[in-house]
Amino acid sequence: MTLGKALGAGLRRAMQDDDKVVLLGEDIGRLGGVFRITDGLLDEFGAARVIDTPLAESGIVGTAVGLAFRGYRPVVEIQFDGFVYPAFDQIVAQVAKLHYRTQGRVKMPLTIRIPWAGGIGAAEHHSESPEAYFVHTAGLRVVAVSNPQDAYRSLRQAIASDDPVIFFEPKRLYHHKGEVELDAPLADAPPMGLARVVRAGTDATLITYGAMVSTALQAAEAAEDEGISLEVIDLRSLSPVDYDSVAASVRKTGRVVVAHEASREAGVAAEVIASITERCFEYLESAPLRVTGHDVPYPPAKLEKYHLPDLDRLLDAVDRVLDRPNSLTGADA
Amino acid sequence: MTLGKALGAGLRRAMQDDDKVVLLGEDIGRLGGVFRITDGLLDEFGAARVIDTPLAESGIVGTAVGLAFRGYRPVVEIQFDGFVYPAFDQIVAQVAKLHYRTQGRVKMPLTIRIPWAGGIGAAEHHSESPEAYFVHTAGLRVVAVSNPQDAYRSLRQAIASDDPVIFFEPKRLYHHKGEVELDAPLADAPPMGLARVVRAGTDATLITYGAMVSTALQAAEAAEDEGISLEVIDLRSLSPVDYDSVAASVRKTGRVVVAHEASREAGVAAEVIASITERCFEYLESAPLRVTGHDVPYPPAKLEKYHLPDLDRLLDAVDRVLDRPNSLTGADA
Amino acid sequence: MSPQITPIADTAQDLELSERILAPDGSRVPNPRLDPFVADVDDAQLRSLLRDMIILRRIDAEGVALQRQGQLGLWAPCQGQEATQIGTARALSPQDFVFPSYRETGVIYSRGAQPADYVRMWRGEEGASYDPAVLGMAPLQIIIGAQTLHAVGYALGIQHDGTDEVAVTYFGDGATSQGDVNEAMIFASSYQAPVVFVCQNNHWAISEPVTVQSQYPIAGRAPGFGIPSVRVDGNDVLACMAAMRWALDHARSGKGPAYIEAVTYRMGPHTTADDPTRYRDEAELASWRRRDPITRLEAHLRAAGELSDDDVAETQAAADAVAKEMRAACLGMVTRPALAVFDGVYAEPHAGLDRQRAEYAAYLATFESGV
Amino acid sequence: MSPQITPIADTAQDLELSERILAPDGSRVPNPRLDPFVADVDDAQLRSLLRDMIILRRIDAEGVALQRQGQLGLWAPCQGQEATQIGTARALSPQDFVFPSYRETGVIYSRGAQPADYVRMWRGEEGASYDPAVLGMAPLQIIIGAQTLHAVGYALGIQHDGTDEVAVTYFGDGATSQGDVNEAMIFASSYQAPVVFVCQNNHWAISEPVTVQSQYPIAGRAPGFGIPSVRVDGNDVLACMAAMRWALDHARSGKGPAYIEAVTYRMGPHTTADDPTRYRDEAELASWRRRDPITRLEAHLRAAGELSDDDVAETQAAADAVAKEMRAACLGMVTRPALAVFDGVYAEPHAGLDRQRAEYAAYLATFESGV
Ligand SMILES: Cc1ncc(C[n+]2csc(CCOP(=O)(O)OP(=O)(O)O)c2C)c(N)n1
Ligand SMILES: Cc1ncc(C[n+]2csc(CCOP(=O)(O)OP(=O)(O)O)c2C)c(N)n1
Ligand SMILES: [Mg+2]
Ligand SMILES: [Mg+2]
Repeated sequence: MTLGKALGAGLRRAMQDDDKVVLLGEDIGRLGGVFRITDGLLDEFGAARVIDTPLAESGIVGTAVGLAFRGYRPVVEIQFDGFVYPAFDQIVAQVAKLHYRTQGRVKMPLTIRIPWAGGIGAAEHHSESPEAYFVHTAGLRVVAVSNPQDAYRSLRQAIASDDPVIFFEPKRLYHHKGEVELDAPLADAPPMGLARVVRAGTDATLITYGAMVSTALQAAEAAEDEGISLEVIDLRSLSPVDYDSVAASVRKTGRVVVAHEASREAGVAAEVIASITERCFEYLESAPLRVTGHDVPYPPAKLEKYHLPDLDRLLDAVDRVLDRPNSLTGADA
Repeated sequence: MTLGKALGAGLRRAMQDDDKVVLLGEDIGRLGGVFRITDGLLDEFGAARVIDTPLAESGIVGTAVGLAFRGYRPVVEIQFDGFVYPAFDQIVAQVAKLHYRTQGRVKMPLTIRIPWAGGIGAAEHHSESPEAYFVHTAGLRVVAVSNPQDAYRSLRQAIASDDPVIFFEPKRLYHHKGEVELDAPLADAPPMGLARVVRAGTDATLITYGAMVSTALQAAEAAEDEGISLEVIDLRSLSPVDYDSVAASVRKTGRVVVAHEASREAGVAAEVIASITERCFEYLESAPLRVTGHDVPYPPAKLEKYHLPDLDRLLDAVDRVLDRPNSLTGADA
Repeated sequence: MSPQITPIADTAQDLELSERILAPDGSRVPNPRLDPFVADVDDAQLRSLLRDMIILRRIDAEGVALQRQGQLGLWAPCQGQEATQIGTARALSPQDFVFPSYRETGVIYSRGAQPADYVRMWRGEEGASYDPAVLGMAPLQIIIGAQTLHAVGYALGIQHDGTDEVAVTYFGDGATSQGDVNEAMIFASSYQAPVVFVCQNNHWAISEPVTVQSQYPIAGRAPGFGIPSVRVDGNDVLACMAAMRWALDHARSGKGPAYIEAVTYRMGPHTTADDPTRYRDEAELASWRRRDPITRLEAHLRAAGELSDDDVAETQAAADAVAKEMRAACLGMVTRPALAVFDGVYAEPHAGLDRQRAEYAAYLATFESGV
Repeated sequence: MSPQITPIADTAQDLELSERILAPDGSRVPNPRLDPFVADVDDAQLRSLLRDMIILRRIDAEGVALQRQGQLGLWAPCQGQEATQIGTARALSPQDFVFPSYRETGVIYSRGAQPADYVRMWRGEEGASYDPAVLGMAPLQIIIGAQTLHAVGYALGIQHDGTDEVAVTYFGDGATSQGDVNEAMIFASSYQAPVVFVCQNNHWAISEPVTVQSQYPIAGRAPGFGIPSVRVDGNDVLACMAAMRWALDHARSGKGPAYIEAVTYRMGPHTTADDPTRYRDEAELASWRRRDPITRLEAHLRAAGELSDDDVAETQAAADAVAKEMRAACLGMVTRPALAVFDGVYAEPHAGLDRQRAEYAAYLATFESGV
């Protein structure tokens, strides 16, 4: 099943399980969303639960907040990552704060789904990685998925959570396939906040999330050919970060690379490295490194390959963190 | 001269120097702004240059963008930190990106002034520290001032800059006084991006900005009484951060505490620590530490003292970074 | 090429453009549109409306006094807006749900507030002054206009549930400039949601006169979005009540949203932190004092022989008693302990925050003697 | 209690509500309001308008073809909207400044574009397709509605400079739901800024029919903000030109903003990434084909004996030539080198980015042979 279909299945299942779950977004009805994630849901659940909205993101999220006041569990689709900013005030000042403001008297079980990140040759504003904004915002939970199984499971968990969840879906993986256990009870699933060691290793830890998890795995394979053993961690939850898992790995390897597509300054990698340094300083054998998008606005499509971290940039960082410049990339050879 | 008056003087001077400088904001005209920063400017420059706007922050910033297209240098006042979010889309998707989008054919010499941060017992949304959002946004420059002299000088530099600048004014210092050289030529001033070593020291480096610079200085004094020599750095520019100055200090002291009011996850301190670790790993004698607001929405006024880093929390961190628990706070004694 | 709209830069003319039932001197003027909605309102009800307005003014004065005495961080007075707030709120049913801004002390009162409910937020003890479920009212909203969208979403939920409740949102003249308020009208219209918009045009948004936001009657905007509207004299409690009953009937009966602009005046400062003498004329204030909503209803009842000095004295005494309770509740508040700063951020455990809390607890413990 | 507004769920009725000069069959209908604004338009001018529309359609088809062939990442066709774009843009003066959305290929054309100006952005080479200063036109805007505020700000600048230029902004029916577009009307009205709003109501916002955004004529919103408006048949190039001349005159002469809703139809997909068969009826499209703006003007000119088959053939040839140049310009583009990703972020040096650039340059250098 593709990641896109897994998300659709997760939505369907959540709507079947709880009739308070309603979907809101632009083009999610008849069209099934520009990525077809909600395909078929209008027919199955009707226009009262699959709501095509006017073209206004603040309006969508603000309306969802009102539905939550009324006891609903709204799931919002933001059409593309770059269109979440008009809703920023409602997310940061309302969604994130209402539970605290009312000391839990008002719950905000919203899920805000965001097709996310780059690498698809898109026009401006269609390849943004805004996750750090939400990680920095207390009161939100932030999830980023990397495979169909997680997508299906953690979307259901996000919807079931009484907290607001910003849910990032790497759009360049929508068509990627993987096994999905559709009927495994949610209660048996690992909790939403846990990271996953995707590949065990001993020489260095590669930490990432979203579509870059597969790049990291490629890096680990390439490194293995050179006799280097990389541990790859998929964070899955960006707020909170599962620092127990992260620290366990770092204590083992002593060397860390953190990678993401988002730009570097005050990004998620900075947070992860600062926290690792706080927790594992005495275990670190070299400076943790970041491999990220540059601190530039997302560039035009023809230049994006120079912006996005790729296998070579990951390997270059692994080389550096292992103090063996250019051994893996072999570039200098 | 108070910091508030210094800002007013800086605005006046910038308006005298360049008649393309126009001010926009809520209540900045007759009232002179809720903090009286623009007091007297309406009378001096008229309603065409000191523009009271309708109550809509996206409208204000979007209008300022249009003025910049026309060759103006707009200076926007956001009434309080917590009211910048409705303008987030215009700031992140337009102000930050238009120069890149047009490869410099369209310049965005906007200055967005934000009365900023907590400690004044205010109602919700009046004590926010949103600087990390802007630091994470490529295309913006971010400045935070801590004293009247810097306020006067860097506000003028921000307005003169051809780049957009998010300009943070610690509102709890508006009434603090300091010397201001009103007539020193701007060309002689240190460039806007430079940090300042506020106090030299050798045992550890305390890095902060805004109103917490004075708390850091108090900490340095308290530490001196115990024979500990702290270096205090006022970052002044949060994007870019002057890592040359920061790294020079860290290479000397080997120990670092970074402090700010904003919450911790993916905040500016994370960025500073990750960058320090990258650049000065081999000089670090202990894990750099963060002293920040908690990862909670800004709390009600009666609880803010438990949220904001204070002298004791700074000293506690200094103790820890120096591996001498509770020596400075003396709490355990 | 478009309908002519008369600019309303002048407040006297302004008021004439609105619907009323009671003239400023208290005499009753026939209003064929509004009269049917208050046909049942007898003198006893009018006296009770007056009573509420007088008590509200007293509560408001107590709020100002408590702030001046350092017991509250801030207070946003509603003096002058009593008719708008009491008149509209009286028309609500308990099941309706209100999304206010920060100045709706009169609505809080009408929803059956306990004494502490007026002040918890302003004192800085809590984020919300009262329990939303108990009052049927969302917490006070400080972000201008944000609550209007919440009301629309809540109304969608009502629609979905198939009940006849109505969501109501209050906001100021300044708020009408915010994108959110316009989006709220659009969403409400598209879905024909049962929501009532109440714009309290009190002529000022802090120092900005309403003409900065609109040089035309604000109520004129709603029809363009397909929402019927009425512009009502906000200092006429009967007209406010009638307009609100019309709007609620409209929404409750499945006809979609309705919009009220109540033209009133903020007689006090924007908040206790504001100094209105910097930006507005004493003469303007004086002219509005002559249109005081309380004086107006009082004049009406006295002229009808339906109000005695004793009645007024009794009401004042009752108002003083409410104020006293409010003061006592305020002064009796106990600030939560330090660790409460972490309470209620999330509904479910959050590893990062739980650790921070534990660290902070350990830090605080180092200050405890003997530890 | 409010003016009645007729819902417009049905497109046939819809079109009747708008002003026109040319009926769908090409016959001229008297229009006392609009006629005076195009009294000078003779047959030669009409032929030239037709020519522009035909060339535009060809450019648009070339854009689609280039995308299908993998030469462009995306293209947003404007087929069906030629009369709206050519009619309104023809009325502009070179000094006026346009703030478009992403579908205004016809406006780019009218502003004197060079062949490459149509495609730089869509090909993914540059952020902006053309030089704003040269065309008097801001870069294409993808964030729905954001440009409308820029137009208002620019108009404020014009006002301040005391010139008689006008700022013009184009946006879609879907865009009218965005807060920004409403705020733009409010700011424009408050300052009486010389700005013209042109809403191209092409009946669809991707898969959402205009009734999701508004069940009432969109032009009806502007008057509520104090902005005069006209609703015009957007497939009638003369009516569009007349309306735009009215609006520009209005703004240019210091009377403040004006608003046009041009009722038209997007005959193609939303973009080349879209599949409209998923959400709209073939019958609807067919009915709009019968109202094709090009056919209409052609019928008018032919009936008047002012257009020959040769004329049309010559125009088609000219159009093909433009398309050929556009294709050549597109295929001839050279992507900037890797380090260009860092170019133009800031106007002034930025220590952080400069260092990143240097690091990346060093990294790239490791791949160069012999280094
Ligand atoms: C988004 C936002 N911007 C600015 C403010 C600051 N502010 C608080 S009240 C106010 C004026 C509101 O005026 P109006 O809507 O007329 O309501 P009133 O205060 O008159 O009741 C302003 C600008 C805010 N609270 N929220
Ligand atoms: C803020 C924002 N939200 C969503 C989108 C995605 N989007 C692109 S075009 C479009 C529909 C626009 O419809 P309309 O305004 O009618 O213009 P049209 O495409 O019909 O010309 C949408 C939803 C966007 N570009 N920006
Ligand atoms: Mg007001
Ligand atoms: Mg459209």
